[in-house]
Amino acid sequence: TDEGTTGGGAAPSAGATTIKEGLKITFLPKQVNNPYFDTSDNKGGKVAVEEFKGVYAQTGPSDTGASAQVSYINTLSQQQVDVIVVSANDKDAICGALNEARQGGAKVVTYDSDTNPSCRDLFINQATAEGIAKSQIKLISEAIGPDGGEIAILSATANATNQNAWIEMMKTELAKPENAKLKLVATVYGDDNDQKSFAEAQGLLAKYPNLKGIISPTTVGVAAAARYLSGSSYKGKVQLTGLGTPNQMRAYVKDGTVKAFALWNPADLGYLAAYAAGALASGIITGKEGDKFKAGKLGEFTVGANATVLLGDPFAFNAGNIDQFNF
Amino acid sequence: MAPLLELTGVSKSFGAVAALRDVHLDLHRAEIHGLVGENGAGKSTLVKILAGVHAPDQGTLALDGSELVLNGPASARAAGIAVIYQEPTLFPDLSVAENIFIGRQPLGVLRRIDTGAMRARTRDLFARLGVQLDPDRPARGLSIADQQLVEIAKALSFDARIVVMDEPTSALSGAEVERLFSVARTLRDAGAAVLFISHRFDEIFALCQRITVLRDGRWISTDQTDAVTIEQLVRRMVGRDISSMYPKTDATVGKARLEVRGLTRHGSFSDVSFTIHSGEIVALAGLVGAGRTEVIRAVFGVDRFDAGEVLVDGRRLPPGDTTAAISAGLALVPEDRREQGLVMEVSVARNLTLPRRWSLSRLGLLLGGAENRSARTWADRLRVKAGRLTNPVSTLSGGNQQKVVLAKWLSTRPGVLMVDEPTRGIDVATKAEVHGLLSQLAADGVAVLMVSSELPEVLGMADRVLVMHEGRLMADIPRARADEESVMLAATGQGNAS
Amino acid sequence: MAAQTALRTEPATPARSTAGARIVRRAFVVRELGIVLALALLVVVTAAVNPRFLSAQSIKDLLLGSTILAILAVGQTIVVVSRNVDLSVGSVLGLAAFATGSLFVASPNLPIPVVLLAGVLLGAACGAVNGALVAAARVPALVVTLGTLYVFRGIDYSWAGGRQINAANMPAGFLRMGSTAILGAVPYLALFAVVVLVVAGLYLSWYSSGRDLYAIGSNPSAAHLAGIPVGRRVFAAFVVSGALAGLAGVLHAARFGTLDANAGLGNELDVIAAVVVGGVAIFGGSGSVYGAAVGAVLLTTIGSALPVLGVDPFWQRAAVGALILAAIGLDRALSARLARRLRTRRGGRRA
Amino acid sequence: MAAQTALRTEPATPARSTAGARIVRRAFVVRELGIVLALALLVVVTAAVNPRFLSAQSIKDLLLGSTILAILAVGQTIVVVSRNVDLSVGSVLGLAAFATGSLFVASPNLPIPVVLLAGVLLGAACGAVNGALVAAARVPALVVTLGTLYVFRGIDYSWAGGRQINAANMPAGFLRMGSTAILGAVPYLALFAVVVLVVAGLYLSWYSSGRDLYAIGSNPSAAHLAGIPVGRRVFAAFVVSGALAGLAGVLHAARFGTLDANAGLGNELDVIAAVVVGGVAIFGGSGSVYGAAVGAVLLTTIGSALPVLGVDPFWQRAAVGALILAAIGLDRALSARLARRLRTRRGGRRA
Ligand SMILES: Nc1ncnc2c1ncn2[C@@H]1O[C@H](COP(=O)(O)OP(=O)(O)OP(=O)(O)O)[C@@H](O)[C@H]1O
Ligand SMILES: Nc1ncnc2c1ncn2[C@@H]1O[C@H](COP(=O)(O)OP(=O)(O)OP(=O)(O)O)[C@@H](O)[C@H]1O
Ligand SMILES: [Mg+2]
Ligand SMILES: [Mg+2]
Repeated sequence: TDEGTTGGGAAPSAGATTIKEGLKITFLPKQVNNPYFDTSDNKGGKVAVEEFKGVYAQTGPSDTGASAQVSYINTLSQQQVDVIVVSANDKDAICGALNEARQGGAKVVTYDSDTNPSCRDLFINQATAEGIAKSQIKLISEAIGPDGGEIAILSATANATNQNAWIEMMKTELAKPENAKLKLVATVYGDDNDQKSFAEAQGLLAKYPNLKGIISPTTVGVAAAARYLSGSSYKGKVQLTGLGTPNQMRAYVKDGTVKAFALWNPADLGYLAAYAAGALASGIITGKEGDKFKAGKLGEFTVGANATVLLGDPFAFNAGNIDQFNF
Repeated sequence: MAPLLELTGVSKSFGAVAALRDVHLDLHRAEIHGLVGENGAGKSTLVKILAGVHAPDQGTLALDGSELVLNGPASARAAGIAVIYQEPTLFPDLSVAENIFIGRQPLGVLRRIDTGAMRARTRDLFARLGVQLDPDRPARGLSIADQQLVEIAKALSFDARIVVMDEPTSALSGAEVERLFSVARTLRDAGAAVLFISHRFDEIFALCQRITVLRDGRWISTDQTDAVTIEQLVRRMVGRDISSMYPKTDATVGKARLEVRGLTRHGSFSDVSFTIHSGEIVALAGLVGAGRTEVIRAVFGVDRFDAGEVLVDGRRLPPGDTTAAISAGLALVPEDRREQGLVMEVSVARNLTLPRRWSLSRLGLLLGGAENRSARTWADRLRVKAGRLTNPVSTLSGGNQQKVVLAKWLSTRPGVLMVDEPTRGIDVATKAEVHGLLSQLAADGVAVLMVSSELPEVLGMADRVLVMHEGRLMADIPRARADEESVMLAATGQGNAS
Repeated sequence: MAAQTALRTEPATPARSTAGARIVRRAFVVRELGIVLALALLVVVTAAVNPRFLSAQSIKDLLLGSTILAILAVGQTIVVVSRNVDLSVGSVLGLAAFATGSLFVASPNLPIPVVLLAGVLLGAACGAVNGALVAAARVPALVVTLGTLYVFRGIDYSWAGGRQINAANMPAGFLRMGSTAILGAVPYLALFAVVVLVVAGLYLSWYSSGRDLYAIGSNPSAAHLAGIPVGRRVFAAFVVSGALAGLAGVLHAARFGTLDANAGLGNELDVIAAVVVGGVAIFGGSGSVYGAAVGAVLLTTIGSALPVLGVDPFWQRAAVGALILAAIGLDRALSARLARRLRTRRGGRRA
Repeated sequence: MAAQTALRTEPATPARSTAGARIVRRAFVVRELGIVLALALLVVVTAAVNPRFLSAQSIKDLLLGSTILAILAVGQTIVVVSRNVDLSVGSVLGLAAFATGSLFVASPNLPIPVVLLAGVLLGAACGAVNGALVAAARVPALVVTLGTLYVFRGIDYSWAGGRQINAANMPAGFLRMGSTAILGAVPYLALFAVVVLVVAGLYLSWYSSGRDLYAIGSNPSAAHLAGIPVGRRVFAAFVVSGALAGLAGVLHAARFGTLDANAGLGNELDVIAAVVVGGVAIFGGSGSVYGAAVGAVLLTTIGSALPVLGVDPFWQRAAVGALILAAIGLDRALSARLARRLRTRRGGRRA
């Protein structure tokens, strides 16, 4: 890559309106061998960076160890990239390295999974806990029908902060009168592992004979549960929804195991993160509340409290629209 | 004066096996005391009681007239008892010096190990024994004889008042044995008591002042050495007479079965050539470490060699392939039965039939019946004392284990049988039996190559004696001309008898 | 020979092999019975709490869940019995599973047997690498397979990259194989496990090359001197273990439908746990594939039963650990009893 | 006998001791030198590609990253040398890390030494469980610690529940200990590792009870006969390994600031990999803590160097695996040479 063009990228002129060309923007996902990040970075972020003629790259560890990202961040700051777009494996473990990078002149944008706000310039939030909880409850209640019944949640790990926040919001949502007929009987953890999730789904159905629906707000969990239901006698009798990707769920939507499920579009998330990164490095925004910037085909976004930009509400996929998506 | 150490009414059972029953033994100061008995008579069990390894079920030990309770090998050491075990107990990864001083290394400042002192003391010990070993080399790779010498050095290093030696000479040849004897006599003259166990009567009579006989775990007799004869001892040990010691029958020598030409393994032996014919017993003699074991291991394909070739019945054996050697009719009874001869957790029957799995199976399918029948035949022929043939072979006594190894290989009906120290640790009755068996095999046309460090055995059994010295074949002496002197001269590299 | 005939007059050692054999055999039966009983107890208690635990669907799920672990446990037993260990099975499974998916992506109409064969061959190739290193370099298998655990997983990672292969990419027939049952509650996949188990069990006890593995595990150098081609047998054991891990990989693909580079990650310890719980001696020489397979079923059942019993799911791991420790205790107790019995019988004869 | 006196005239054993010591020592030095060289090569090549790889910050990160693994590797070496293995270290680390966090949550003003001590004691208690089971029940350590791996992690899970303890719950001084450096590039945490390493190294080579561990690993039954209190020594080795894992847990808490029940999950294989790469014989009797520590640094450095070298991150695992296999090759070559030398030396006497 061309070293010469980027020297000034780190010192933005205040009040600029267009994104500079030649910005070096590197995505650092939690894990490179993960289809979700493959989509967000290589199908979203890359497209955006090329639109504003920046230099795109993606790198990262192949496992999700808490400190695995540190040496990547150090390398990136050594390479003098303009913006590091990172999804943090650990809220604190990479803080030191990120701050070093920022002192070296790089901007830091987090997406998907945030760090401590003090270690980054901007966080691109894919969805609010409230938005996710609302959509999940809505989908399960539509799938089960007006009579309601018992439902259960199949989560990722017991410690996952975002999962726990979503589950709390779902409980709040269930407490509302319009959802009075839905009764949450259990929350189990599949550890984002196919086999464990599969076994947990199985356990739920063995334990709760009257179970009517399962919500699995994690891509691994929902695919495993769908796979289990599709091959069992519960197919069609027990409803399933959750957060999943269209490719993963296509077979199960088509065979009737799953009526609808939700997700933000990870490609849009990467796309937005890239534009936010470009805007930040060009001085269009600084990260303070109320800053506005244009994100290509997605339109205009406003920076909210805590230097956070929200992508929007999750999108519901069903048999009617699933074939339009490929990620 | 009370005896230095006195055992009174000692009994020891393993489960319901009474290894020792009401045994009495007293060791006096400045005495070498011999202990003899058949395989499984309980000698090693007695040793282990003295060593604190086993606690007696009944009976007491008294040291200097006051009762002695041992609760572990450490307390036996503290009481001044040093033991050479029947099976070497070395640490292959540690240096020879550390092997000798482990657990009680000379300490320097801050209780730090003083390696210099340790090395110097090891060198002194080796000088006393006339051993040429580097104190800093690891014990890994030492021959059994060298291991035994290190064990002896270890026992000496204690300056113990009581030294127990469980078959210390079984792996040694003449020179080492003689040196061990002079050390034992020095110990005795300094006032120590030595308990000496051996299956070789010449040694017992040469060394000991008194001799105790055990049979089936019972004390039979204790006599002054000059008050008994070998015949009396043997009768007490086995409860009957042994007809002949070396039942060598003259065999007709047939065609060449095994030819070894120019066999060389760098650093071990070089240019070894010999031929063995059917019907003859050839002894391979030499001092410890002469390389005899290595030669026959290489012939059998266990170890590789650098030059030369091995032919069986005129056909060349592929090197390093034991399976091919076995199917060509070779058999090897190794010297180290625990390490190499037996599959310890597996039943006696399985061990007996191990090399013949193929001939006992149909299409690779092994059926228990044939296996057990054959095992029983051979166990009977060698009079293996085993509770059940289906018991793990680890439950047998040392001598009986040796018989299992022997039977295992005899049962393959080999054309060429190589035996390495075939009677090491075997009692007198079984020894005669093994000799008879070898003789019988030769008469049946088998070519037998016998590595032995026991000169009487070599002279008594061999039709021809090959003598090795420091990795080279020095002499090929026919039976008629073989005597102690000619063999020893060749073994020490002085005479070139042929 | 005179000496011999004279000696022969002593009562020849009476070889009452049958009685002794019975004791030893009984001890093994007891060992396996112990774990079968533990399994039965678990099932009965769970079913008492929730009768649906014994429904056809639930039993099918249990069997399905055990299949892959059981197949891996059989392969592992073959290796462990020969005093080796194969830590790389999880990685081999992952590689074979991803290969299966990739094959279907490349040519969706491939017949299932071809894919099965491909998975098995790939696994066998990985096993051959392990076997060659262990047998030729004579390095402890623990170290070799720890190395190949990383290597095979690394290959899997760089092959899969970030890709994921989904149910939609695989033919419906193949996926059906992973979820349907015959005879109501016996899933197809479990039939694979049963066939593998029976073949391996018969091979190890009836065939001389199978027995060789026990001899090797008991005393490798004695086995070598006895003319057993130790290297070749150990090599073969690793190839078989690899091939079974490959088969397990294909079945994993059929069962889970979603494949990425993480399939089977960390499985190796579970497999060893199953083998140990099933009574196979970790340093070789004894144990049966049946025990190991029951061990696999028991571990899987615990995973399914605890939630039904309402036990906090956090305790599941602790329960697996407790089971391993209990298995240790049982083995200790049994082998102590066996030793006592054998000695008593001996003594009886002597006295 | 005449022949024997003749024998005696041979020159009495010449002072070849130093030569023998030299050969053996050289073999070990070569072994450890090999891995130090590999490390140096990696650093030099990486620094040539990107000089900032040798910046103070980068070196600090490297040392920080190696510290925890190195401490675990030292503990593991002590256990492995005595022919045992401790698979539970990852779980013990996790437990101690979570305990640290919980202590601070309960009383935020606890002095750091108290917390360190608490972590070490908790780890030692876990180690005592392992040691008691291995030494008293005489069960292979692989099996025992596989069991306690699950048990300790299970306890951790059910203690932590879904909770997470964050940096905000821990005093700033404690967190500073986990990230600051003295002398520019040497982080505080690394000092812990250095002290642990030196103390353990001296203990194992200078003290009688340390040498006992090598003797036990070399030949356990001979060690018993030699009066070495085998059970007590093995027990102590496990306690030390547990205590060091506990220490590593506290340091983990200081370094990462975020604690949940998954800290150290799966670490055990990395630790064993470091030990093996460092030249410790997996079946006991030989190896040094220095080698193991360098092994830990090498494994960590690979993880940091590959991205700098621009190697596809997917290959990182494969590189670790390749390193293990290379270490095996080196060990083989060296021990073959050593054996040849020992043989030749005797041969030399005869020729
Ligand atoms: N640990 C043990 N467990 C069970 N039986 C044992 C044990 N040790 C020895 N025995 C049995 O005790 C008896 C005496 O054995 P011991 O080793 O003392 O014989 P020995 O006289 O030394 O024989 P050898 O000359 O063959 O060495 C044998 O029957 C042996 O099988
Ligand atoms: N596996 C081995 N590795 C290294 N050195 C060995 C090995 N086996 C034997 N040696 C050495 O080779 C030399 C020859 O030993 P070998 O056992 O062949 O002698 P031997 O004549 O059979 O004597 P012994 O009476 O001890 O059986 C010895 O010095 C021994 O230390
Ligand atoms: Mg004995
Ligand atoms: Mg020999």
